[in-house]
Amino acid sequence: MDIKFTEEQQLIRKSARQFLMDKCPSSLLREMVEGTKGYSDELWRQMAELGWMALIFPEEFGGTGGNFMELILLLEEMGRACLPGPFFSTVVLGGLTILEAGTKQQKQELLPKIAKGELIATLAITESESDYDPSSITVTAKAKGESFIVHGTKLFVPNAHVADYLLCVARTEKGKDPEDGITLFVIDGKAEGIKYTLLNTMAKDKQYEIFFNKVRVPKENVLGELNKGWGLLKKILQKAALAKCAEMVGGGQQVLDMAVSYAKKRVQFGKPIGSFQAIQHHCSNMLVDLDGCRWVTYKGAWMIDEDIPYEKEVSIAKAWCNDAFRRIVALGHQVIGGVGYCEDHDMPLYFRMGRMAEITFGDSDFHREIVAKQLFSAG
Amino acid sequence: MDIKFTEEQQLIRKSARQFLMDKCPSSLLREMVEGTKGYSDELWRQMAELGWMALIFPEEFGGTGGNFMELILLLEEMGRACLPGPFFSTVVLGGLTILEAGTKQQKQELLPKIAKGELIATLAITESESDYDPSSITVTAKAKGESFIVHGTKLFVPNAHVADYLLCVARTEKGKDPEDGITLFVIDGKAEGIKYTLLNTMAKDKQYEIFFNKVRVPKENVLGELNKGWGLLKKILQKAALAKCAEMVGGGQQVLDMAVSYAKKRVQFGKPIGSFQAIQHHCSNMLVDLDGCRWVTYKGAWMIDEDIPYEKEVSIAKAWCNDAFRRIVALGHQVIGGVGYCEDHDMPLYFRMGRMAEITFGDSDFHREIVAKQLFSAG
Amino acid sequence: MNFNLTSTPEEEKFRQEVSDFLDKELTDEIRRQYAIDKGLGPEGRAFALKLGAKGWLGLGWPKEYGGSDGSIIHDFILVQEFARHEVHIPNEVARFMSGPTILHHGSEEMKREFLPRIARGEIEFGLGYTEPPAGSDLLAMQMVAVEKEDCYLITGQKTFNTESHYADYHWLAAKTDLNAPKHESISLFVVDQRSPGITITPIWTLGGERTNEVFYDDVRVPKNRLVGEKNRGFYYMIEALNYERLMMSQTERLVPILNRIIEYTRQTRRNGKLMTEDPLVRNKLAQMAIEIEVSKCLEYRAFAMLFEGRSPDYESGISKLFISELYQRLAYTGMEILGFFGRLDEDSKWVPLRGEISRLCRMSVVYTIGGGTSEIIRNLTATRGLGLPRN
Amino acid sequence: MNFNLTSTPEEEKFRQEVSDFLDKELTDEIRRQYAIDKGLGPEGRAFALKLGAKGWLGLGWPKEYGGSDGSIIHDFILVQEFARHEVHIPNEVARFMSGPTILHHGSEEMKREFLPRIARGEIEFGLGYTEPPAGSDLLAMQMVAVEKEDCYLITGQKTFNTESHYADYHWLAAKTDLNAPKHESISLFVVDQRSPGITITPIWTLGGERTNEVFYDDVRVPKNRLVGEKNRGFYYMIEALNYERLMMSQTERLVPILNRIIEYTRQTRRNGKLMTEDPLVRNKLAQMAIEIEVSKCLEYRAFAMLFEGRSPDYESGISKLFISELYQRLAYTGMEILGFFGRLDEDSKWVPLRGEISRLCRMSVVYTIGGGTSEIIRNLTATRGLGLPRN
Repeated sequence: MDIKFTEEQQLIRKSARQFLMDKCPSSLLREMVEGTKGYSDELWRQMAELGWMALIFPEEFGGTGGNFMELILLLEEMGRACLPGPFFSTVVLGGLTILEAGTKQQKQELLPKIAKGELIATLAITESESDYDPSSITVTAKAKGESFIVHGTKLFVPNAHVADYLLCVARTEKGKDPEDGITLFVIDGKAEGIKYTLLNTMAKDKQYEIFFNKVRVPKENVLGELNKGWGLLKKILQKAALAKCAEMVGGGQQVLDMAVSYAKKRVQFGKPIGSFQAIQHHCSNMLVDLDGCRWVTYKGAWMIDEDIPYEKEVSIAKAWCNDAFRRIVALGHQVIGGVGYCEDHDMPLYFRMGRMAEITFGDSDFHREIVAKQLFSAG
Repeated sequence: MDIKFTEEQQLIRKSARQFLMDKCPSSLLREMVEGTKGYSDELWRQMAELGWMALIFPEEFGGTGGNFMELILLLEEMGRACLPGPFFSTVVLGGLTILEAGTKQQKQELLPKIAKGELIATLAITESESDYDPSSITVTAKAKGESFIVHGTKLFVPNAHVADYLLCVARTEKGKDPEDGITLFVIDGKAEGIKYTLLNTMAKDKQYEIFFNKVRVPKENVLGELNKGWGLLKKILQKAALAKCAEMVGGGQQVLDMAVSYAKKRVQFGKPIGSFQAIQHHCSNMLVDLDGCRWVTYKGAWMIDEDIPYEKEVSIAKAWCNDAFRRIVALGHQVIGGVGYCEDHDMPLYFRMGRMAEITFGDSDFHREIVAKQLFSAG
Repeated sequence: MNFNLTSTPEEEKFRQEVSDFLDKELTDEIRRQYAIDKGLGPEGRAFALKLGAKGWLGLGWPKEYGGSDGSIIHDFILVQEFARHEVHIPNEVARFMSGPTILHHGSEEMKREFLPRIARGEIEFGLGYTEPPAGSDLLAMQMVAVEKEDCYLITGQKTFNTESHYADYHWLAAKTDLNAPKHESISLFVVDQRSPGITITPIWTLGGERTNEVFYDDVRVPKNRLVGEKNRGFYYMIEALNYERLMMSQTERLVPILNRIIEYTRQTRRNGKLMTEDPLVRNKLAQMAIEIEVSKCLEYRAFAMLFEGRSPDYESGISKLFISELYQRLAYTGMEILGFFGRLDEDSKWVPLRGEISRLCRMSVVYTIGGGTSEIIRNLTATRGLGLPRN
Repeated sequence: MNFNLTSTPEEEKFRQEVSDFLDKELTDEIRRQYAIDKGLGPEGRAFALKLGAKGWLGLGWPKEYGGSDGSIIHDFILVQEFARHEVHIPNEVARFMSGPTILHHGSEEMKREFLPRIARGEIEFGLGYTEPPAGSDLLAMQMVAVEKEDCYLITGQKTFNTESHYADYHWLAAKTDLNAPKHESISLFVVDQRSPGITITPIWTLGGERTNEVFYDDVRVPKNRLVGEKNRGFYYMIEALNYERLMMSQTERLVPILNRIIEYTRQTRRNGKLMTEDPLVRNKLAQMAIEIEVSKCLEYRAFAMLFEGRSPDYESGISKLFISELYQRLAYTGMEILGFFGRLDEDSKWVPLRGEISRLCRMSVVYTIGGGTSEIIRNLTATRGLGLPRN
């Protein structure tokens, strides 16, 4: 057993933290959140220069061959900074899916661009009965000549408005098992017949409704195996869930830091409130929750890198992080009091981020059921 | 709105508290719990003299015509004293059921004896798949001439070993709806073919397995309507559940009192531990939980007395008291520390009582489902 | 014992009258204004005047000050009916905090000047207690009122003064003695918010409501605007705060929210089946119904003590404590059930229940902070309710 | 990073060896003796000697004191394998608290006298810290050891000395200076439990285990039985306590318990259907699996720090905090699932899982109290882990 990070990993974390502290102050953050684009071109360019978008991809596709743990550490720092923008949707949802299932040609065409920060991608899964359940996939893709005709409505697609490519989960066949007959497509974001409507979420995180109105997609844009897309998607969803955990770890650390530093400075009844046992125990409970989040997330990343079956552990991480991050933010608010309820404080940013993170890629009950399936199938 | 008790009610509570403080010290309590009989004849006689067994029955059946609230207050004091013995099974499970459904003759024969403390009764419901679900009733009663032949095994029947009469829930018919075909019987505790086996529960509260080996029961011993017993039983179970809440209210009050008094006296780090915020907040949380228990229980009793439909509110009370009493005892242990973990302290008595109370007449999930049925059927 | 809202035919008649009035007069626009703009719009103001005309804003006050027949029970019934109709009583601070304090402690002149206008629904007060250094520790306030000839000159800063951007008067606490023990150094003032030297700047909150910072720069306040006795202000504040906590406990408001969530599950399929059939959903919503019932019992208990002429102490504290935490649990339960859609704002496509669950989730964050944090209430419960020693 | 129990082939070989040994040697009788009688019976004692013969009770100690090759990692592997096999390491206090303290601070004579016997599995120590007035506040202890010629004369009372009725020696803390600051007034002693003047009386607990009160009446303890330096005892205690907390964190022990509950749901019908099909049951058991995994991560993290040569501080505290509370949650979850049957004692008809859930439910009550209450650990976490000011 060994919980040390490599020097490489420590460097990634340290430089990411420094970069975001320097280049992404609270003012820029708010500008990005309030803006329609949702991110800053300049910041995006600098992130690309630092190699962030290239990190996880093999060298043959323009990447630097980092492992999943390194991506997790980077995402942790982004979560800590509450950084908005299309990094997650491009690299995790787009890039990793293409890397996992793309043809050599698809990879060679798309991944180097992603790695250079020149291509923005996203993944369209959920629909109106959305719970990451295969039976809820009703957007259809019907073969017609050399193309598929994609039709239907997707919801909660992050950063769709700026995406060069949309990865879309569609039903190509209706089988007895709802998992069968699902296929992923790479669709040009500017293709004819696509309509984007912004959904105003609590976190203003640029989620979109996409209406595909009989959109023609060439057959070579099928990603992975025809009709066998659900297996691929499950794998991607698990990795994405763990990546989301990393953001919560970072966010939780920042909330705890804010609470502790406030508790040290804030004086009431003649003492720093951090000397009151009630506040001390709130902070301790936050730390216990956070440490739990941190190490289950790292363990999940280690399993992914080691290629140990990770489905149960990743679901454990996501269920725990969802619940723990909620408690951390709630206690943070309780420690910081009225000041943290004001929009000019950073607490609301993390509160809003938490509400989205805890539902994205599966809420706690969803992941507990995955864990239950594993428990009851084993032995 | 008005939360005052009548003078009568205040008197019952006060005199019961005084009596139990005087006559039921911890030493006698332990003697009763450890003994095979489970109670003291002398104490039982005195309780009868005070009119406790007569309280809830109408005057025509030898009672004093008290209302349900008065019974609740009495049970609260018994819970506070952690009093063992067959009062609950005789008066609540036996007496109230007979009062509810008995023929005039049954009432005249049995209730005056109960009221005088001369008859001990109990109710046999649960079986091996026990969850107060009609489908779990498999003990059969088959008509044969002027009798029924009762056969099968009942579990967790309190005080069966000393019961003059067992009320037994048996299946007289197998219908499509499991609620149909259930009948209650009054069975002589000494009838031929009955075998009692003590079940050693955590609380040593004299629960028995009863094996009815083709026990012959005269037809006139049917209690209530043939085949329609489940409706009656549901009503009895709800009242019994609320009566169990009253015991938990009393027990919770005693646990809180013990914790608070310990916290005032116990000095650590040069101060009474009750001056530490962590202990203060534990005690406050106990009080909030307890006050909740208290008032939902009283409200349920008021509804029963006013004949307002009370199914939902009683299930609310039982679910809340189950969970809250568990928390109260756990916090009590945390406040009192190692001393309360020793068997010579009274805390273990309340811990053990709580484990039985929270499951008897329905655990929290059972009652939440009743509440849910009401919520989803209304509107 | 009687857990009914009303106990006598007269009370029931009053309740029915209030209910009918609200059914008739209450529009979505008024509800919206009270929820978001605190009655700032013309419809909200007109509604307040109608209530005043009914005599419902001066229930139990002496006739000579514009009051009308009634008692604390009628106030309670009024508040409960408003809660059931999901709207706040307008001018709450004036009606339930400043008004009673003026009635009990104010000069005759002050009573004649303000009480009739409060009773008519014409004016609202803004609560001016909290300062940046004085949150839970109210006594740490630093705003100073210096006596000078016929007036006090007041300088300093208040914060989280929620009503100040629409209130007519500031219900201000300031230090009038820098040498006395803290709890005998504070006085209350009625300050015209248009007084020169007052600056009000907005603070926007996570819940979407506006609150304010209020700056005083040598503001002249006439001496006759001192409430009651000088340096007794802290006692008046405590007296009114207890009442405030009770009035904040309106469990009735939670009932329609839960009902709408239930209605949502009746109409929504998830994973191929109706949500009402999901045992986890059933269990969670039942738990909410249970906690709402407990909250109602705690609230009724505290009110019933008032009706008996006993003064609830920790009892009103834990009623507020319980309901404020329950609001948060209900909001989260709602969020769990609404899933992604629960994260949408009111103005979004696909938003269910007009975004109320998301709004409640954000707004309820402050419920366990304002009006006495949960921690402070737990302290008071331990020391005053259980007699544990003060730290 | 590596979350495997073993990292090298050598470690894995050792683990396998321990596992094989336990598979072969561990009988239900030995397990029972360790769970209930703490290894008091002949089988338990013989088992300890076998372990000693294996060299596993002196891993990493110098050969001259009876030690054998190994490191903290091997200790950890040993503990984990024992936990997986659901048995405690015998003579735990001797092995993990007294032994290391003697090794680091004891005199040469003391090392030679005790360490080989500990390593051979021959002797156990009883922890003698707590007194009626000194629970969480260890420094409030009052037992006094008065220096007199060649010995200390000790008088006073200890309580909750769990091992004393079967231990050979008492690992005793007593005051040796009544004037010094409290943390520099305590010394540790090794006291032969057969010394005249010692009376041991049982205390029976909710969990069914025996613990003891130990009375000292002018007990003579030779001077050479003072551990290390006089008046440094408190520092030695703290040093060992941290280690104790870590050794109490054996999440692996929870896994087979959860598995048996799961197995029970596979074989049990409730309300006409198999319990495995009940979504509430599935949700609860999944949550337990989640918390067990979190507990394991917190535990591994603290151990891994040790392996790196860093000294875990709050990290071992929260590992103990988390697992102690988790034990209680797991026990309650088990009770919920076993229903009425979960309330039966081991010797009852109809009892499932040999009554272990009921026993765990009772025993775990003390887990959040002994070895540092949850409240004390939260204090330490706040001040030492987060740097918040001491009260």
